[in-house]
Amino acid sequence: MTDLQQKARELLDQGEIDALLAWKVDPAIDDVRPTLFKKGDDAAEIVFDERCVHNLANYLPTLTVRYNRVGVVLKGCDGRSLTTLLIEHRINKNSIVALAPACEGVKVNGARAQKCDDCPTATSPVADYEFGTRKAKDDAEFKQLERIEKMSSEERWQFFSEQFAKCRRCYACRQVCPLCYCELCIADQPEPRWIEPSRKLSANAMWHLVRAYHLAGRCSDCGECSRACPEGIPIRLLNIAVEKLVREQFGARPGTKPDELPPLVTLAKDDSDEVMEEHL
Amino acid sequence: MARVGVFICHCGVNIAGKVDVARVAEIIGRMPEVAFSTDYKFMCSSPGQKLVADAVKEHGLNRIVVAACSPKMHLPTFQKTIAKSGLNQYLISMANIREQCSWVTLDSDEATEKAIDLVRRQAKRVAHQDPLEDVAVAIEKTAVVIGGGVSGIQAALDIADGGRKVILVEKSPSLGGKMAQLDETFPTLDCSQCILTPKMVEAAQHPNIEIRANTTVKKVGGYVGNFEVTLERRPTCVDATRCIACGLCVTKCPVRDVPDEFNAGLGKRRAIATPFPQAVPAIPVIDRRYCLRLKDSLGHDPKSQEDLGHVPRAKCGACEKICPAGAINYDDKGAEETVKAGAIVVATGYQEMSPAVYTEYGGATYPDVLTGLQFERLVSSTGPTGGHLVRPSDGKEPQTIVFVQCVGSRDPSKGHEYCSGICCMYTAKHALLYKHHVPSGQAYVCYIDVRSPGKNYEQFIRRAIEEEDVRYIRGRVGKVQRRADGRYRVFTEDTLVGRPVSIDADMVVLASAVEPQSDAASLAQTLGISYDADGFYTEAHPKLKPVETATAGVFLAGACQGPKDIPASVQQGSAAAAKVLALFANETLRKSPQVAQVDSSACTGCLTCAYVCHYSAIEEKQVAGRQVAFVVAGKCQGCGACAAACKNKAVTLAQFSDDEVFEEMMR
Amino acid sequence: MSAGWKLLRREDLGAFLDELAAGSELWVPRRKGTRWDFDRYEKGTDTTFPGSIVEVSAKALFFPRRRPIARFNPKAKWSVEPVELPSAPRIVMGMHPCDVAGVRYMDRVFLGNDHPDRLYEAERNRTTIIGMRCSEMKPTCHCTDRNLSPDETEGMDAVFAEAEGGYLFRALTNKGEKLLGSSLLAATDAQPATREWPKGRHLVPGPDELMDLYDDDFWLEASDICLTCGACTFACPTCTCYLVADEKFGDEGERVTAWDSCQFLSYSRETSGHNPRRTNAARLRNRTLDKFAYSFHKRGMGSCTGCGRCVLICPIRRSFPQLGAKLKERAEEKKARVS
Amino acid sequence: MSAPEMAKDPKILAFLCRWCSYAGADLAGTSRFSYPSNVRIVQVPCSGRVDPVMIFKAFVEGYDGVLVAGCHPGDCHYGTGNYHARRKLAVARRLLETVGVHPDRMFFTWVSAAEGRKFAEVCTTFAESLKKFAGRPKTLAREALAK
Repeated sequence: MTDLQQKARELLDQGEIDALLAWKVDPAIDDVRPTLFKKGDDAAEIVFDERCVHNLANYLPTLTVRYNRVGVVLKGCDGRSLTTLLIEHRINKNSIVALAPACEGVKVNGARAQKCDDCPTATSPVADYEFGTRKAKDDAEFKQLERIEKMSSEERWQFFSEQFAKCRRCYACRQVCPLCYCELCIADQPEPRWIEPSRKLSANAMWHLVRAYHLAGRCSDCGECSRACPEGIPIRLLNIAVEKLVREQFGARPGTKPDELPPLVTLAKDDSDEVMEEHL
Repeated sequence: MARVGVFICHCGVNIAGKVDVARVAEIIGRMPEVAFSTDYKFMCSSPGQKLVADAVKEHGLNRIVVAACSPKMHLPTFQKTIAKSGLNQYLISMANIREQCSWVTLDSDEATEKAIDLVRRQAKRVAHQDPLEDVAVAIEKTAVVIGGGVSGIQAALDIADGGRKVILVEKSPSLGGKMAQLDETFPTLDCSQCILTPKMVEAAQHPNIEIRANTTVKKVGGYVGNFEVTLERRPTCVDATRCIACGLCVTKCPVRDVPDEFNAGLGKRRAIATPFPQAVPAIPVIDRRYCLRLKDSLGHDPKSQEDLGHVPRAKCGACEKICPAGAINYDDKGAEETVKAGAIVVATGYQEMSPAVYTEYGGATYPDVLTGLQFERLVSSTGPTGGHLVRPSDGKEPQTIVFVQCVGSRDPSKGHEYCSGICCMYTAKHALLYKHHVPSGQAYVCYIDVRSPGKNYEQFIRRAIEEEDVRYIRGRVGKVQRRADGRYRVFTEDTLVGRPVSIDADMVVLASAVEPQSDAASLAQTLGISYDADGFYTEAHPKLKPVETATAGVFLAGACQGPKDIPASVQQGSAAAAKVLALFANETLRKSPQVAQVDSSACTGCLTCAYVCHYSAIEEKQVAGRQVAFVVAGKCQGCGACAAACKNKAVTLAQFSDDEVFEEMMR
Repeated sequence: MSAGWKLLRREDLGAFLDELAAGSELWVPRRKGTRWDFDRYEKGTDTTFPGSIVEVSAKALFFPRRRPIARFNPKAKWSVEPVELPSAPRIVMGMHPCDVAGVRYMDRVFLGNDHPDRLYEAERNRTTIIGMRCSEMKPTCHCTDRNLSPDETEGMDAVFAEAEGGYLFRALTNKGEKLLGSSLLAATDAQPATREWPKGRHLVPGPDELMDLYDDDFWLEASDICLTCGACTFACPTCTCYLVADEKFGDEGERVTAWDSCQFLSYSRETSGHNPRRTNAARLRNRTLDKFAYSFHKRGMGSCTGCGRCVLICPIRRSFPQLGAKLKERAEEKKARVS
Repeated sequence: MSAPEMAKDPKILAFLCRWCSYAGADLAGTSRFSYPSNVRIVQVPCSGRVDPVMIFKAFVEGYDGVLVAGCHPGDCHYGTGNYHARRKLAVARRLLETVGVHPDRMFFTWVSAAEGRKFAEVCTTFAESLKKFAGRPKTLAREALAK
């Protein structure tokens, strides 16, 4: 039994938690699936490996309503989402117990996920119990951005319009995102119609811009949006484009500091004034 | 269904000269929302307004668009108009087709097309406007006046006489401010303290005035009508409630050589002292930096340690022993209190610029080169020399004296760009005072220009020149050189005859500039008011709102707003008081309905809106078992930061809702 | 109408498709990235047909994601005109039985009442479906548990199947008959291979049994890990929910329908702000019951065709068939308890 | 009724804060500083009220360029609104650039109530710089109505 499984069992047996959210293999699909463990005896079935790609923080707001105390296994990126969820009052810290194994990176469609190269904290910043050694990591390089940055405006639009055109507006990207939790998403609001609901390029582009903007300075780069997209749109590109800016200009690394407000709700009088003056 | 009435103003030829107003009215008239559309020569004239009022009734209009000048100009006018005709005054919108169309567009066809589009947008917008009611806020009818100088005293007295409570906050131990340090005042030469002290006493005895000496403003919360001002009294170690102001403690204090601030550093005082004999309140204060009993217990910075260098370190306690009232309390930690106030008057005055940067004048280094304020103390009967005008260096009467003007004023390179305004007059006064003390002596004034606006000011200057033979030399002084014989050679130029001049003088007086208090900026931030490049507080409008600030309920008086002489400071004190009394004359305060509101059914309770609110106007609230945001209408100033920050648009800013902006921006 | 099979030699497929395309729009499966989708056939492009489901259902061909239904224009007088109905003949070739079953269900939704959906009707009328028998069942396929089979032909105008040396075609309706007149098709006695397909892997309780489980806490538990992302509803060949919106250009504009999903929080949100399906559980239950119970009650036909697209698309690989099976267990338990 | 088409000048949507920039635009008027006629001004109480969603939508609406102006740093009537605005605008610009909206289609700046000339100049310069896009397809712009 791994330390993780051991601790999970302990917490469940001692009634420290009412349920534990982790991963379990389903032979039927020969893959792991997020699973809610209720009995300590099942703890042995918990897996934590490169297949555990899902961001479990997404489930906590609902689960913490159903259960008094929920245990959850978090990767670094999931933990960063959790930080922001705590700051934004989605969850009460007392109602969760965070088990934070050191993440070695995950695989999507058999290949190492791009987000893992850019991951600033392999171990969750919110951690009641840590497993493995917390690795100090360099800042994200956002390699995937480079090819976009090389493009001219025309080429960029060429690229993104093709991507956006595919969008069926199923909003899977919204639903898998722990930080997209609005009561009434702006995309669903009839008056005024900031985002037209039907599937056409301009409306799709509008949706993806607004979505990315609303995650600015909050996105933990868990990459779920890209993974969940049925059309394979590289949605994450927009998020990291913003995160790069947020990091460079506001010195913020969303979710890494549990006591730090997101950069777009704070301000600094000495921010660069370039964005306002560069045309003059 | 909106029935919009559109009224296109010609503004004489200002609009009609460029825009085909008839065409605008005609095309706009075809819009589905528009029930009536017309044009008229002057909409703001009474027939013009009648036209609007009548049309509302005749055509059953429920929304109005007036296409004319900038809303900043006439929106209130038309709001009143439609209110009279029974419409909610906020169901109107103005299309700015003068400032932002006819006046800035060369081609008249383009101007017409633009006007059509501008009006169209407002017609669309207004259809989405909702009737609104002003927000009523209760008023706490107490005023906090910050600063106990003549301006603050005047404001406090006027407000108090108006029957309202005043809390008068003074940083130093006594009221009086700069005026208390002055000897005589121009242009009448009446004794400064003789006219000030009665006012100080009146303030102290006034039933509606509470004085808080040794006190500063630490924090200001709330909003007009309902400020919460946190006051911080520094530790004085003398219990004001017990002290009988007998002054025995002062006589017994062994520390005798503390530089005397009141005498501008010229004289010395004790470690426990009242700043000056007529101080109000007359309660002495222990200076913790110098008191033998306390200095050790304090973490001193090396500098003040040096000051104490030669003082015998002993456990003193002399004042405590002698005090018949047992008022001495070495353990005084100061005190903090929070008072509620409906209005705040800022009267923090100015400080005299240190001439230290003017090394060429020997400012702050040569013993007999004094600042204006030091000279005042030197000739004052309550001053360090008991009113005998002698040189600090050797106690001799100065036979020749040179007054140097504009030291730090009108000098962007070393001092300030602005003119300090009062120096010309007080220098003339100094020259006269000098002649009264030393009739045989000779006074020179080196000036750039003599500025003497104001009643009897110019006559006063003439009197100095003609009756007292004060020599006015036009030119900026280049250098003051200390000679071996202890005299001072002043090098300047007479620009009127265009030759260099040098004067050997026994004393030189520098007319140092008036500048904002060193803590002016931090106080401004505490109060949420703005200040200009020079650091003086900014009035809401330079001409029409001279004592208001951009922050409702905060008013300005005296030199904190800019250099002023006594009459001007007193005027502003009274003006600010009038504003406060006008405000307090209302039972409740009518505030613009432009406030944010939260739709709790859509609110997720993330409180992002609260994080971005500059006024802490957003609080948490439980609605149907969910934590949601809630806007305190009274506190909300309507900036809309919250509305922009709310991702699912649960926050709406009245008058600038997403709906309204959306309709206006759509093509 | 001849009941016999006709053989198309593999090398003639291109020519045959060109013939079909000459007369009308021809839509065939095409591999896009990792999955199959339907695409307009361009003359001369070589084409293959997947032996099992085309991952992206042909639903959108009959019920597009965005459908303008009317145009309005306030200039002068308000005018509202319905859009022109599509009429160009069209062939959709290579739809598998589960996808065709989806169309059959949509027929009931859009046409099975007094006020049929004219746009859908037009799409149907102009379309001839040449269905394809499956040659395999994917792990996610479970049509055999849904009274369907990889050999099912109902709803097709013609059917074809992989065969020795080419494809076997067979007309099922007159519409289909017309398309199989080509000289490239030769009459043959050959029959498509028949196979015994696996059954009973994911049986679901009957509608009434299911309704008995309406208040069961099963839904709560099952929804624990559901993201209610709605990807399944967009992939499902029988999910037909849509919203109506006016898209304005100034005051001009068009009224459109756009796909919606019962999995969205906003779907059931009322103007008052009240939302009868606030919880994931309520939404998951709604979708499941709609597939296996409501559909029977409202349309006399289950609306899960067993295609397994929901499983393929689900970000957490949640398996609806498995869910159904679990429900079965739960129903049995309940029965046991009652008796 | 949709806006009258004017091929001559690029269409600019300007969000101006009420206290500084809108007053600045008024001053441009009273001082008779002319600028291209296709500028459409939307008054907002504070630059901090501008939600990037509005900027995105403006491009979808087919405006050639979007102008946002507020009080200079330190002068915000509401204390800090313009600092919030600056951060939001930086993000908005980065996003739009990333998807291919040319940076020259956005013009964000500070205009005080005293800067009537600056406002007119800003409009003119901006309109000029937008002319180079004439004839090129507008990124993001909404599909035309199928007739």
